[in-house]
Amino acid sequence: MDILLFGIAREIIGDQKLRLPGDHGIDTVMGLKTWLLNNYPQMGNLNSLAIAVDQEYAQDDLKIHEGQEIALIPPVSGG
Amino acid sequence: MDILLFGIAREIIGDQKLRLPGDHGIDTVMGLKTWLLNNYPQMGNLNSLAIAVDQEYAQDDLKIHEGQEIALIPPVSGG
Amino acid sequence: MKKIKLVSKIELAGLYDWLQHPEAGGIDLFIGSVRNHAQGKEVLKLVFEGYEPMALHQMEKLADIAAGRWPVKKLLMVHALGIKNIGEPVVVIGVACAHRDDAFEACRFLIDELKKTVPIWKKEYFTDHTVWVNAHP
Amino acid sequence: MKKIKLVSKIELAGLYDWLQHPEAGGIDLFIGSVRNHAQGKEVLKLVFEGYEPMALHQMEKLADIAAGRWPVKKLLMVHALGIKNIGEPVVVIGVACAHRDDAFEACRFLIDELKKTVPIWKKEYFTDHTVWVNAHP
Repeated sequence: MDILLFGIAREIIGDQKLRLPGDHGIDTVMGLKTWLLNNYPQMGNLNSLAIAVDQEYAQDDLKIHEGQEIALIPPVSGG
Repeated sequence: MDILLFGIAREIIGDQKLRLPGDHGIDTVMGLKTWLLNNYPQMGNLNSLAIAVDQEYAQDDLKIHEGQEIALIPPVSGG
Repeated sequence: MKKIKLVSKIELAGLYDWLQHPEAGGIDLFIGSVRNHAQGKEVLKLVFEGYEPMALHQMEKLADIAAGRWPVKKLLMVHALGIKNIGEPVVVIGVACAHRDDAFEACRFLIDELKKTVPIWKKEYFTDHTVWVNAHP
Repeated sequence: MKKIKLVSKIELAGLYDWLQHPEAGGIDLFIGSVRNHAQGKEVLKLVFEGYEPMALHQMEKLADIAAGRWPVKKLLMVHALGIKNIGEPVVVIGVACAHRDDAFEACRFLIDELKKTVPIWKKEYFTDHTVWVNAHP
């Protein structure tokens, strides 16, 4: 499962994309957030951490699976 | 005393400028309004009738005299 | 810094360059233009007439009030006079401020007050008659 | 009719021509630009990064919400990505409606919501450090 990265999240993780290990066991948005915070504690210092699934903001209980477009959305600052 | 005319007031009076008769006896804004309504009753049908003295909206009790720039301001509709 | 003008034709090109300011993050620009309908009837054209020196003086006063109420970096008020056809711009208000709240509020204030107090008159030409807008109830 | 775009450079010329509509009497245009200061420090430049397909999708959704709430004739949302220098426009929102109340409200709604939900990120470059805006408390 690949996670698209942008802005400060890309800098924290140090890559354009995050490839989750094969045995990640993540099946919800909340599971992904927990995994991210455990592996990249600096994410916990951000103002917010959202996940987009197929280009929509996702609720924590949304199921996620291979084949979806999943992105990590740090606090936005357009405009 | 000459009164500048604009918009519908100019059309009601039928001229670019109104020259008051020499013996008009008008000495306040209210006096001028009364004279106008007596001589041009159609002015009474307007939404409002303001007088500007030296390019400022004038209160009814303001004294007016020869040498001032006096204008009749029918309801404005710019913008 | 303000620019207040009455013109026969509004030129929009260059407005941003004038309004832009290194300390301004938000610019609100209002453009009023001639609609093809009024009171449900087709408008062919408009004619704007102004008491020019008083109109400029009143626009200057409004600009000063706005500059006192909001931290304005640049302020522009331009009104067209003469014949205007459908779609043509007739008035432009532009305000540049550090923050957008102020730019929106000041711009709104200026166009609202301009319509209430600046001595400019609009005559609408319909197919079979003309109307001085706002003149009668 | 709407126009939603992400561009490397915002071109302001021609915006009025596109926004103009025979039934629209009021056009409100908001232009956000790069200020030379943030948090009291000198900003040298900005870099905007976007999650482009999602940003466009979210901008389309906001445009649809606005068009449902206000009687919008034309609606434009353009955001710049990449390096921006002081004074350059970074975002333009334009709304044309029959009446100015609607144009002001819809424009305000769109810029406020864009700033909250559209996945675009701004990095400020100061003389001695950089900051991803809004990232940290």
